[in-house]
Formats: sequence, structure tokens, C-alpha cells
Amino acid sequence: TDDSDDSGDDGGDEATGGEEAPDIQGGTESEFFDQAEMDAQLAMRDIEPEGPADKPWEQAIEPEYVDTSQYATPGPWKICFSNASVDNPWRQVGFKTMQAEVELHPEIADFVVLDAEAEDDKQISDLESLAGEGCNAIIVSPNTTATLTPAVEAACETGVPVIVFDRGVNTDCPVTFIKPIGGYAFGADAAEFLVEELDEGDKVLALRILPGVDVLETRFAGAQTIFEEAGIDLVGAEFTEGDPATTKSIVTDYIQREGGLDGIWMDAGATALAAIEAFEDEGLDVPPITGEDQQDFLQKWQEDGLTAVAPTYPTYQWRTPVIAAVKILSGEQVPAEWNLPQPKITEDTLEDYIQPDMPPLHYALCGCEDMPGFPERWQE
Amino acid sequence: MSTTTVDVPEAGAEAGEVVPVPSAGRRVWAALGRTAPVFAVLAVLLVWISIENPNFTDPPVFLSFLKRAAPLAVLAAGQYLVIVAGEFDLSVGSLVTVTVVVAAEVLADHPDGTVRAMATVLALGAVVGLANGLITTRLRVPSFITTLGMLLILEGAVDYWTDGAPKGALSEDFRALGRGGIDDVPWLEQLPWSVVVLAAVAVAAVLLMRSDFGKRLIAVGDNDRAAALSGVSVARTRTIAFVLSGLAAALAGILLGGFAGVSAQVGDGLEFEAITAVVLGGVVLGGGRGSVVAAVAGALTLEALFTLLNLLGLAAALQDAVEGLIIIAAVAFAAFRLRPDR
Amino acid sequence: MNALGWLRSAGRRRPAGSAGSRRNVLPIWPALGIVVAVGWIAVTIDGGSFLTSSNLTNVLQRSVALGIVAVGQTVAILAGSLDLSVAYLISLSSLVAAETMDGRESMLVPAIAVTLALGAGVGLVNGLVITKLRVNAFIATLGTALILKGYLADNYSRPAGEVTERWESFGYTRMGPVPVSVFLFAGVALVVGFLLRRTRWGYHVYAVGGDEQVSALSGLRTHRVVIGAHVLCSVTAALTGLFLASRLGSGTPRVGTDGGYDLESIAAVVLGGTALVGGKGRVNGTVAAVLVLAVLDNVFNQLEVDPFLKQALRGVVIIAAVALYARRRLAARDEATAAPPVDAAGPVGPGTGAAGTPEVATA
Amino acid sequence: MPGAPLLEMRGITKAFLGSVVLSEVDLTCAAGEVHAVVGENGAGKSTLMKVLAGAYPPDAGEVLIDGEPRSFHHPVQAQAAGVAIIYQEFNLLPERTVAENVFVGREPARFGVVDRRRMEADTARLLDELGERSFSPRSRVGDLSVAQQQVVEVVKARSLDARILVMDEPTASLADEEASALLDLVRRLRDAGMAVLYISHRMPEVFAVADRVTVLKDGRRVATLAVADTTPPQLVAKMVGRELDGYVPPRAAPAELGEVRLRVRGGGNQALDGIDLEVRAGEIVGIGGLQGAGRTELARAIFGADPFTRGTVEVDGRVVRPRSPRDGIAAGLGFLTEDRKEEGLALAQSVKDNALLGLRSQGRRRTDTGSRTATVERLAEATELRARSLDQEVRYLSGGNQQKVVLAKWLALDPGVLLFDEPTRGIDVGAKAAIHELMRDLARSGKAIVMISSELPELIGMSDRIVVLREGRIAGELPGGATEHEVIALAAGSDPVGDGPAPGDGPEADG
Ligand SMILES: Nc1ncnc2c1ncn2[C@@H]1O[C@H](COP(=O)(O)OP(=O)(O)OP(=O)(O)O)[C@@H](O)[C@H]1O
Ligand SMILES: Nc1ncnc2c1ncn2[C@@H]1O[C@H](COP(=O)(O)OP(=O)(O)OP(=O)(O)O)[C@@H](O)[C@H]1O
Ligand SMILES: [Mg+2]
Ligand SMILES: [Mg+2]
Repeated sequence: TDDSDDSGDDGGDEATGGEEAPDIQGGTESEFFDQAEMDAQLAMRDIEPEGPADKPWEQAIEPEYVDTSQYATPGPWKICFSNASVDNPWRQVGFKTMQAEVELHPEIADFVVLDAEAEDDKQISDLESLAGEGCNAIIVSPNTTATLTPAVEAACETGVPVIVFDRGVNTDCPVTFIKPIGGYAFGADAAEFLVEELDEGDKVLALRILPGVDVLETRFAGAQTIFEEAGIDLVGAEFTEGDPATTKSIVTDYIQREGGLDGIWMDAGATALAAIEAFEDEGLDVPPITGEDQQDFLQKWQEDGLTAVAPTYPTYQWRTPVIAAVKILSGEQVPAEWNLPQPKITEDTLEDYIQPDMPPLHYALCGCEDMPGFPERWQE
Repeated sequence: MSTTTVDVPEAGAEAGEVVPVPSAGRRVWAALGRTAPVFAVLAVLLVWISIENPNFTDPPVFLSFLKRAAPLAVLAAGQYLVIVAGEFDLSVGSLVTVTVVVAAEVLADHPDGTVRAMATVLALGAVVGLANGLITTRLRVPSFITTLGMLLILEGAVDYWTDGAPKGALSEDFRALGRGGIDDVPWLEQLPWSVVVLAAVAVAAVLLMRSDFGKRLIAVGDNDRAAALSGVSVARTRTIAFVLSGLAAALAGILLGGFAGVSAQVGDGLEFEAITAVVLGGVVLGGGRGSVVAAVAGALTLEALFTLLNLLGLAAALQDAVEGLIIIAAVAFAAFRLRPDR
Repeated sequence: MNALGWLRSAGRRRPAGSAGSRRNVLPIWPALGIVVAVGWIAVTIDGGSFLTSSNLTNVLQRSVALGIVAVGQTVAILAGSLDLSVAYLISLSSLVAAETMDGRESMLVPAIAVTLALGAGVGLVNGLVITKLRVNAFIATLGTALILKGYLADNYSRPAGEVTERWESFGYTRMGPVPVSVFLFAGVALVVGFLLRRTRWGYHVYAVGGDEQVSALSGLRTHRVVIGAHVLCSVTAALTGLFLASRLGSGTPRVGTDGGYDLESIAAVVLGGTALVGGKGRVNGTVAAVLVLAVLDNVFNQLEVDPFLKQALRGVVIIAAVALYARRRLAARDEATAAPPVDAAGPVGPGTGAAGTPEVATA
Repeated sequence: MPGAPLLEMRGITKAFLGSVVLSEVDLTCAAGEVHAVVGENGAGKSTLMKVLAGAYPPDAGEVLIDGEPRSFHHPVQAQAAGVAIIYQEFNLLPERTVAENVFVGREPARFGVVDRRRMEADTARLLDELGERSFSPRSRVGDLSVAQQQVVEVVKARSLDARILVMDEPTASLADEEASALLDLVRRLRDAGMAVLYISHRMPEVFAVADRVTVLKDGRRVATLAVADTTPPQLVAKMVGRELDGYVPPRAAPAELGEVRLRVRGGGNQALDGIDLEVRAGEIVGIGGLQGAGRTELARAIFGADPFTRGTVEVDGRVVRPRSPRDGIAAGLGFLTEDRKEEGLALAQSVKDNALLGLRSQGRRRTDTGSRTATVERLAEATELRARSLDQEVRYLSGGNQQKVVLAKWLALDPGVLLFDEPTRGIDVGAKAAIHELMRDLARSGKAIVMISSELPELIGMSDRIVVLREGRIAGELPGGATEHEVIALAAGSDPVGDGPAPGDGPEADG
């Protein structure tokens, strides 16, 4: 089990080479940084998405539709899904949502899932064996962008429509690539909030899950540049491996070393509570902090009236690939790059996302409230 | 017997008549001789830390260090018992995770069932230890494999059961042991419970090793056939060691869960940290030698190392590398420095 | 002198079988047969297809990575050591290979050379630390693992480099139904098997693993042997890294650890009947064990067993299998009557937990 | 006396952390000579040999071969110079074949590929030379008996074509018949022009095989004599520094025999069959037999280590069914094993902890350590144990003293029935006498004692009755003081033909 919020990223930033952003103490060099892509993402945040407002998972930002009539086939369909893994709550919630979505479509007779257990090599083999399974459509959630590209290309060549979501691949052979706005936007949402709340020279600690997960890297890269501009003092960027104990120790150490912190930035919400407790146990007020849409964080935020923001990487994006598959097999057009809206939870909207009876690690933006088996399916 | 007498120098064994048992003082000295390196390293690290962070020396800060070290120290004590008996326990890390997750599940159903939750997880730890012990001793599976398998089983089982996302949360009562403490203690301000627990465990372990059981345990690790022929029930002795290690893991889980709350990552890699700690303490893998105090000291050393690396603001990524170097260096140093006493 | 012969023939002779049965066919092979059979039935009942060439190909393909490194791990364990650093070394190797190639055919050979050299280097360090610094293998290689981990985290945050067309095709092309890379696995197994059972070096590995002190007194340069074993082990890890790079088209900093190749390889070796204490075991056992694991994995896949449950089951299988070995050994011993001292400790008897760390530092 | 010394050791001095173990020891040995080295436990015999073999560097003194000063820093160098040593503890790899063991490190090879056929052929040849046919070059050494392994060691030495062969108590674990066969072997080696250094505690052997003998005491050379010019008593006197009077204590008078304390009826398991045995209080029953006859199994079966599957065992009239050593001890049995390193001691633990292990295994009885320490001290005196302190790790004690610790462990438990398996194996004559006295005293104090011994003089001298085993069954019973001939006849199942004169015939054979 690794990154507790190991989620999407977009193919785009892979394609275009990026120029270096200045390295900072504690941070890994942002080889990911790609100004153009970042600007694009930041811009997307303000564009009104097309599609039903009450169904963000069907919305798309600036879609460029592609014709899919050649894939039209009468049901019932066999849809195959090669999943990177289900080894963290984010993917768990997402996967359940996806299964629920499948149940909404009677014409999907067979839904085959192969789980790669976070192993690139296994996912490649999985895709190879799916190619021979006679699927009508193949959905892929790649474990790693670069390394799955050849396998996905191979899958495309079988003529079966391929749908990629969450992380991207370095090829546009898939019929559609589904993702929320992206990592830069996520990182920026959080960073901008802190810049708002803090003054020049204030000390901010960045807590990261682990290195090497592309999306998490773009989140940090995004935040870094914004802190730079605002002259925020990024005193450190530490990897917690999603472990609350580690997180708490690190934060405590920094509080002692720096004699206090003015803000906490996080690339994922998993360890937000631990960070908050570190301040509590030191008898200090919790400074402005950024998290994510896990229930435990949102509830803590509400209870203690924290100064916080929760950018999201919505789990409802797990519904979209199934919807896309159905559209494609029905010959309806779909966006080539399907950019889903990526809302952030703020002071004002917090209320709407609190779901007291959901598990602490449930993600508020699952878009699953009106789905069959809610809430039990997401509770047990 | 992998011990070689060749090139092990030794003062004359032919001193004629039996000289009386040396004074307690001399025994302590002998014990230090066996374990001094770890204490030296620990001292150096602590001094260094307090240079980097002057207020490290005032009680509350130091206590919070001990508080943080407590879980690993408890784990190390348990691991020591298994290692000195000539075995391994690789399952403790996953057992810690299981403990936390299960406790959360129990508390989800019984919000104020703190005692119930603790009892449950301790029982669980004992059962897992028992399983490890029986499989190793009765089925004759090398403990490395037994506990490696158990690690896979526990991780798989708990994830399967919770769908990879622990439900429920740990009640404040439950967390008190790992998070809270006895307030308004003069001069100390707050005496963390976990430090109390740590002290208790350490004392208990020392007493245990001085007891007949302790002597049997270490004899079993040294030469199980001789022990068996002397009437020691080897299988039972080793099994008990595993059970105690399981209990220690559960206790560590309670402390860690208390310290930082629910998570499915909490136990990751702890088994190796615990074994490293024990070996840092100069305890010999393979059994039969080493003291539990040193093992616990080894845990503190490791934790001190982590703290120091953090204070030095060493690029997070490099910390592992440094840790690796230090571990090798310390053990290599011990390999030369350590001379078994007579 | 005939007196001696005559007198001893009066003494009870132990059934020669006990020796034979221990040396010949390893039980893991029949086990493989059974697993395949049961798997085939289960899958067929489930409506899937198991014995199709495409599926078997898949099984073989999946066993290559673990197989190559497990063969190396066998050598380390036979020599009375073990290597916990292979997983990170695999990651690093994949990166070094891919970055050196960087898509240029011209760099293919140099890249392979560099990567193997890297492996040899790491193995050398492991071996030196274990022998010269007298750090027991468990800690030494754990330390190396941490160092590599730190280096990776510090220098790589994502897949890097790009293998050449030809090298990538190596990972995907097949001869008939058989993936070319399987021949690499087979080749490595054959070569290492030959080294172990036919060459002096191999004899010495068994000797040192069996009893380091005796070997030393018999004039073996035990340190060199152990170092050699580690170099070979690390080189196979590097090979695995190369192979994975060809599969992934580039190198990635997590491919080794995601695959859990460190503990998995050790598990495979023991599953293959090699004694963790060293000095006893064979490569072909390891190969069979790897295939068993691959088949199980494939069957569980086909039955769409929950991945978590799968992991738990794997744990059960490993324990159960090794327990069966122990049974068998005990049986062999009984049939040999109350064994003489040398035997009684039993390769999997209690205490072998300390396996891999025979000459403990302070000894 | 043959000519110029092939081997000469001059003023060898060796100390371990200050304690001098060897001081200024001189020793010469000519080609075609067997030179015995005798001395009490801890006298320094093994250490001297380890210096010669390059296992320990000497602090002072030099080793000359063919008059050339040589210094060995590694056993291999000694081997290269033609010095082969057969250590007190075996140096074989149980998992490997005989051939692999003989040629380990020197495997014949073409381009690194071992020529197995040649290796096995050569081994077979060497085995033939020694007339050894009971096992083949392909046998797994772990499957061989002690004596067979001994032969493998010799073959190994031969294959090194060593000119100087050191044997450190080679017969310690052999039955007399095998020992005498080994002596033949030694003579052959000598006749083949080897210089043999022969360490033994067994006087008869020394006199049977050696040309000269050197006596060590406390690391000093007290004397070097031609065997012809001395007698066992004189030697013993030199070793221990005092005359040893009538060596074995008197047997029990019929009056001293009490109730039956141990009774076995129809005992059997996969190694034994039809065992009927009675031992009375005050009685010492000796168990004789060839290697592999099942003596150790008998003891283990009674004790519960490898329990009887048939028949009954009674202790003091109570039927007991020991299923494990634990039960055995609880039932009032004690078992002193023949192999102290593997089965007797926790080598890294202190003298005290070893001596108390038995008591401690019995759980919460007699727990206050004070009295326990006293117990250990008492027993240390009783067994004339020599250790620096009770906290010394036993692995640093010499062979004999280690055995005494094992003995102490069992005496601490004070069982009613004691099973001694080779109680004086590798123990010097002084300590041996003490242990014999002790056993007799124990008997007098009302204990029943079963003593397994491969040393006929001891077996005959100590036993009130001798039960002889053959292939797991009782071959017959002899009264104390039976002749060695009678014992051998029973053990072998017929009169051993062509067997050289059993070593050390004659009453005071061993002293
Ligand atoms: N490696 C060692 N370190 C310290 N002391 C040692 C070592 N080896 C031997 N000694 C001591 O040296 C002395 C001589 O031992 P050695 O084994 O040579 O005696 P020995 O004559 O062979 O006795 P035995 O007849 O019992 O074998 C003993 O007091 C022993 O304790
Ligand atoms: N010739 C042999 N070949 C193989 N194994 C043997 C042989 N002789 C003895 N053994 C084994 O070695 C062990 C010791 O042998 P055993 O106890 O039967 O002999 P013993 O009568 O006790 O002689 P000793 O006490 O001298 O060993 C037993 O487990 C026996 O099976
Ligand atoms: Mg000796
Ligand atoms: Mg015997």
C-alpha cells in the first residue's frame, strides 16, 4: 500500500517537455514542471463546463468531440477494465462507484476486472490477456503513465475502443482520455488559499505522500511556483508515506525546529488529521491548512472551525469511463480529452459535503449519493 | 553452532579453583562490555540532537521524544524475545496495522468500548503469536517463512475485510494511552502514558529474562537440543516467545493508533525497524546472546537517528540512505568492538 | 583393516534411501503438476480457459521477472547468506538501463554492460560488508536496500529513460507461443544451475553454506565465495531490471518494490526446497516454485479472486508448502532411525529462523 | 628411532588474553614416527596442535619442517606444507558426499568444471588403500557413523599427501574394536613414512601405537620419553603430578544393593527390541556393544528422548511412560549425553546457567537463587571443575571441564536413576578417576546407575554387571570383571577373528 491518494494526471504534460522550476530545499527537482500545461489547467478552472450541472461526472470542459460510429455495436456488451490497483481508500471509493455505475446499464452483460496490484509488469500482462478476451470495450486506469503506453497502444491495435482515465498515457490512440482538470490546479487551489491567508515570509511546511507519483509531483510543482511568487517561506517538503505517525512526528519536529509554523500544505488529505493533532498536542492553534475531501478532515474542519480549504480530485471520475463506454458502443460522440470539473471545498461550501454517517475515509465527491446501494455499499 | 572458538581470545580458563561469583558491579560492567556500543551511539545522537535543538533537553520535549519512541521500543522488546530464542518475527508490522484497524472497527460498533477494544486486539496479538509459534515449532517451518507468510496473510486479510479503507475512528479514551498522559506532574508538566507503558514493558522484560523462563529461553536459542535434553520444552518456550512478541505488537499498535489515529499504513516496515533495533542493540541473530535492555536502547537509538535526520533538515529522500549507512556502520562497529565476555 | 570393515558391518547401517530421496526429485515438481491440474479444473468449472496457449504464455511471461532474480537469490541463500536489497536494485537497474539506452540502438550493448556492472558493484559491496565488516547478511543487505531506496527517492521521481526499439521488442516478441524473455529465464537458470553443480566455485558455495568454519579450515577462501555469490545474485537482479525495462519501455523507481521481489524471491527459493540455513538446495527447485506462484497467480486472476484475499492465500500457500517439506524431512529422518547428531538439527528445524546469518558477527 | 626430525617445534608459547596456555613447549617428530601427546584436560594439547596447524599464531617459538623455519597464518598454509590435522571436533560437511568432503577446496577440475568421476575414483582408491568398503565415495557424510567419518578424515589427510598427521583424540568417540582398527590404520600410516602426532587420554592406545610420548602439564612440557622406557603409571604420575593409586573404585558388595529402582520389560522401538533390564539401588550396570549397537538409543528410550513404543519402564516400582526428556526428569531419571557440544551444553551461556538449566526446566521448584548458587559451587568442587568463574561461558572451557559442567547439571537435579553415556569421553585420567569415584559414591548413596562406555577397561572396571547390546537387542549379560574378550565376543556375536590384540589387555590397563 503506498500513496493514499494516488490519482490522476494528464497525458498532456508528458507530451510536451517542461522547463525546470527552481529547486527548493526538501523538494525534489520539479522535472514535471510544465508552465504551459499549468497555465492551461489554471485557466480551465474558470471555464463553465458543458453538460448537466447536477451531474459533474457527465460534464466536460471545452470538449472536442470525436465521432465513434465505427464502434457502434448492439448490446449486450462485455466491458473489460484493467485497474492499476485498489490499494488505497481513494481507489476503493472510486471502484465501488464504478461498479455501481455498471449496474445502471443493463446492456452491459459482462464486466471483467483485472487488478494489477500496482505492478506495471502485471498490468501489461493483464492488458495482453484482455486483448484476447473478446471485450467490446477496454477501460484502463494505468498504474504508470509512461510504462503502460506501449501496452495501451497494443490494446488499441486490436480495434477495440480503449478508454483511459485517471492517469494518462503518452499516446492518443485511446478513443477518449478522462480526467479532472489536473494536478497543477489541485496544488494551486491549495497554495493560493494559503497565500491569501498568510503574509510574505510566513513559514509553510509541505507534506507529501511519496515521490515518483506523477500526479502528486504536479500538485507540488504547481504549489511551489505559487509560493515562490508570493514569497512564502517553504521551510520544507517532507514525505510521509501516508503514515499519520510519521506525519505527526515530522510536523512536531518542524514546530520545534522552526519555533512554530504559519501554514500546512498537503498534496493529499490522508494525513491531515495527524498534522492537525501535532499542533493540538503542542498546545498550539492550528494554522491555515489544506486537505482533501475525506470525511474525517471535513468533519474536523467543521467541528474546530479551522481555517482550511479542500481541493479535490473527485472520485466521481470513476463513473465517467463506463458512461463513455456506453456512449461509444452506442455510436454517440465523446470528447477526445474529457476534462471533468474539479471543484474545491471552501468555508462556504463545506456544509454541503459533510456526510456524518459515512466512513472517515469516504470521499465526499464520489457523486454516488443517488446510486443503487447508497450508502451501505460505500459504508461496509 | 556457528560460533567459532578460533581467534576468540580469552583470559586463562585455568585459574585453578572456582572463584566466587563476581559482584553485581562487575556483572553490570560485563553487561555494558557486551552492549556498550549501542549506549555510546545513543548518547552521541542525543547530545547531537540537543545541540541542534537546545530545548530538546527540557523534560517535556525529551518526553515527547520518548513518547514517540515507545511503540518501536515495545516492539523491539518483543522481537528480542523471539530473536534471542533463535527465531524471527516478520509479522509484527502487519500485526500493528491489524491492531489499529480492528480497534477502529470495534470502536465503530461500540463507541465507548475502549476496554473491549484493547482486550480484543491484545487477544488477537496473542493468537497471531500463538499461530506463528505453533507453525514454527510444531510444523517445523522456519520462522522467517512462517512470519513472512503471516505478514502476507494479515495484510491481505485486513484489507480484504475493510476493503483497504479502515472504517470507524479511535475514541479519545482509546487514544489516551498513546496520546495523553498524567497531567501537571511537577517539572515534567505531562508524563505521557506511553512513556509509563514503555518503562513498565522494559522492567517486565528485564525481570522476565532474569526469571527461569528467561534463562530457558536464551538456552533454547543457544542450543535447543541440549535444552530439550535438559527437560526444557523447546517448542513451548519458543511458542511463548512468539506469543509475547504478538502481544508486544498489539500493545505497540495501541500506542501508535493512540499517537496518530487510524490508518492502513501505520505498521508498514515496522518489522524491519524492530529487528534493526534489536540488532543495533548487539543482539545476535541466531539466538543465545544479547540483553533486552540493549535491544530497547537500540530502538531509542533508531528513533533518535530519525529525529536527528529530521532536525538536520536532510533532504527527506536521503534520510533512508543515511539510516542504511548508520545501521551497517553500527553493526560493523559492534562486530569488531563486541567481545563476548566470559 | 578388514577388521574395521567387518566390525562396522555388524553395526546398523542407515537405509541408503534416505540419502537418495533427499537428493533426487524435489517435491515441488509434483506440486507444480498438482497446482496446474487443480487450477485447470477450477478455471474450467468457472467457465474460463486455462490450458490455452495464450494463457500459458501469459503464465510464463509473468514468471520471468521473479524467476531470474529468484535464481540469483538461490545462490546467495545456498552460500548461507541472503539478499534483501534486490527489489531496489531492480528498480535502479531498470532506470540505469533505460537512461543509458535513451532510445539509441547504438547504446543498447553499453547500456546492458553498464547495468550488469552496476549489479556486480552492488553485489560486491554486499559481499564485502558481510565478509570483511562481519555484518550479518540480513542487516547488511537491509542497509544496502535503504541506501538504494534513498538514492532512488532523491534522484528519480518518475519513470525515466527510454529503451531502444530492439530491446523493447525483446520483452514482447515470441518464438512460436513462447515469449523470448522466457529463454532468458531458462538460460539464467541453466547457467547458474551448471555453475552450482558442476564447477569448483559451485562446490565451494555449497561447502561454505554448509559450514563456513569447516570450509575455511579446508582451505576455501570463504570470503571470496560469499562475495561471489552476492555478485551473482545482484547481477541477476540487474538482469531482472533490464528485462522489466524492456517490458515497460523505460525505467521506473518503484518497479522493484511494487513487485515485492525481495521477499517474494526468498519465499520462492524456500518454496523450492532450498534450506534457509544454506548448503542444501537446487536451482531447479526454485524454478518450479516460481512457476507454482505464477500459476496460482494466474488461476486466482481468472477466478477474479479479490486481490487482497489473493495475497492472504499466497501467504497460506507458502507456509503450507514449507510445512509439507518439514513433514517430509521428518519422515525421511524417522525412516533412517533416530538420526545421528549431524542430522538431528534438520535443515528446517527450529532455529533456522536465523537463516541467512550463519556466521554472526560477534561469533 | 628414525633419523632427522621431519617436524620440530621450538619454545612454542601461546597465551589467550594474558593467561598462558602454552609456555616454551618443544616437540619433535620424525618421519615414520608416532609421537603421542598426553596431558590433563586443559593441559594445552589441542592448542599446541592448533598452533602447528596454523589455526593459532604462536606468541613465541617457531615451527621447523625439514629443519626449515615455517610460520603458518592459515591452516591452508600448514596443509600446503604437508601438515594435516584431524580435530577433536569433526571437520566434515554432513550434506556433502565423501568424495566432495575429501577434495573440498581441491576438486580436480578442467576449466573450473569439476571432474567428478576422477574425484570419486581417487577417493575410492584411497578408501581401498585403507581397506574401507563399508561406504562409497558417493555416500552422504551425514549418513555415516562416527567411525566411518573418522576414516573419511584420514582419507582426506591422505589425499593431501600430508607428511605430518595430527590426530586429536581420534578414538574418543569409537568403541574399542573400532579404536584398535584405527590404531592399525595409524601404524600403516607410520610405516608409509608419515610423522604422526597422536593425542589421547587412553594409555593403552598410547602404549600400543606410539614410539615416543610427550607429557604436557599446565602448558609446560614435563617430559618426552620413549614408550619403551616408561609405564602407564609413570606417565599418569607425570600428567597429574601425583601417583594415582588403585584406579577404579571397588565394586558394590551384594549387601550394598537395594531395591530395584529401574526396571524395563520388553522395551522396544524402531531401533531396539525385547529390552529387559533391572538396575538396583547402589548398582552400576554397564552397557557394552559396538558402535551402532543401540546403546545410546537404549538410554534415550529409557529417558524418553526417543521413547519405547513397546514394553514398560518402572522407576521405584512406579510404571512411568516418559514421552519426553521432561517426563524422564520428572520421573526421576537423569541422562548424561555422549556428545557434550551438541547435546550437553549451551556454549554461550555461563557455567552457572548451564549447571542450573535442568533445575530451571523443572519450573518453580527450589527457586531462590542464593541456594542455587551454593548448589553450583558445591557441585563445581565435587567435580573438580576448573573455570575462571561461574560466570565464564562454557565454550572457553577445555573439553574435560565442559564435561564436568554437564555432569554438574545432572547432579543438581539429584535423580534416583542416572544414565551415563560415555561419561568420561575425552576426559583426562585425573578427572576420570574423580568421576569414577563420584559415580560410585552416587551408587552408594542409593542411586541406580546405567553406564554406557565404549572403553572396555572402564566398562569392566566400573560395572557391577555388564549388559551387552547387539543390533538393538540384548546379546547377553556378564558379571563385573568379565574379560574384554568375553565382552567383544558377545558384542560381535562371535569370536572376532583376525582382530589385532585388543589394546590394553591386563588389569591396570588404563592406569
Ligand atoms: N580460543 C580460546 N580462548 C581462550 N582460551 C582457550 C581457547 N582455547 C583453549 N583455551 C584454553 O587453553 C587451555 C588449553 O586448552 P586445550 O583445548 O589445548 O586443552 P586440552 O589439553 O586439549 O584439553 P582436553 O584434553 O580437555 O581437550 C584451556 O585452559 C582452555 O580453556
Ligand atoms: N554404522 C552406522 N551407520 C549409520 N548410522 C549409524 C551407525 N552406527 C550408529 N549409527 C547411528 O548413530 C547413532 C549412534 O549410534 P548408537 O547410539 O546406536 O550407537 P551406540 O551403541 O550408542 O554407540 P555410540 O554410543 O558409540 O555411538 C544412532 O542414531 C545410530 O542410528
Ligand atoms: Mg583437546
Ligand atoms: Mg552412543
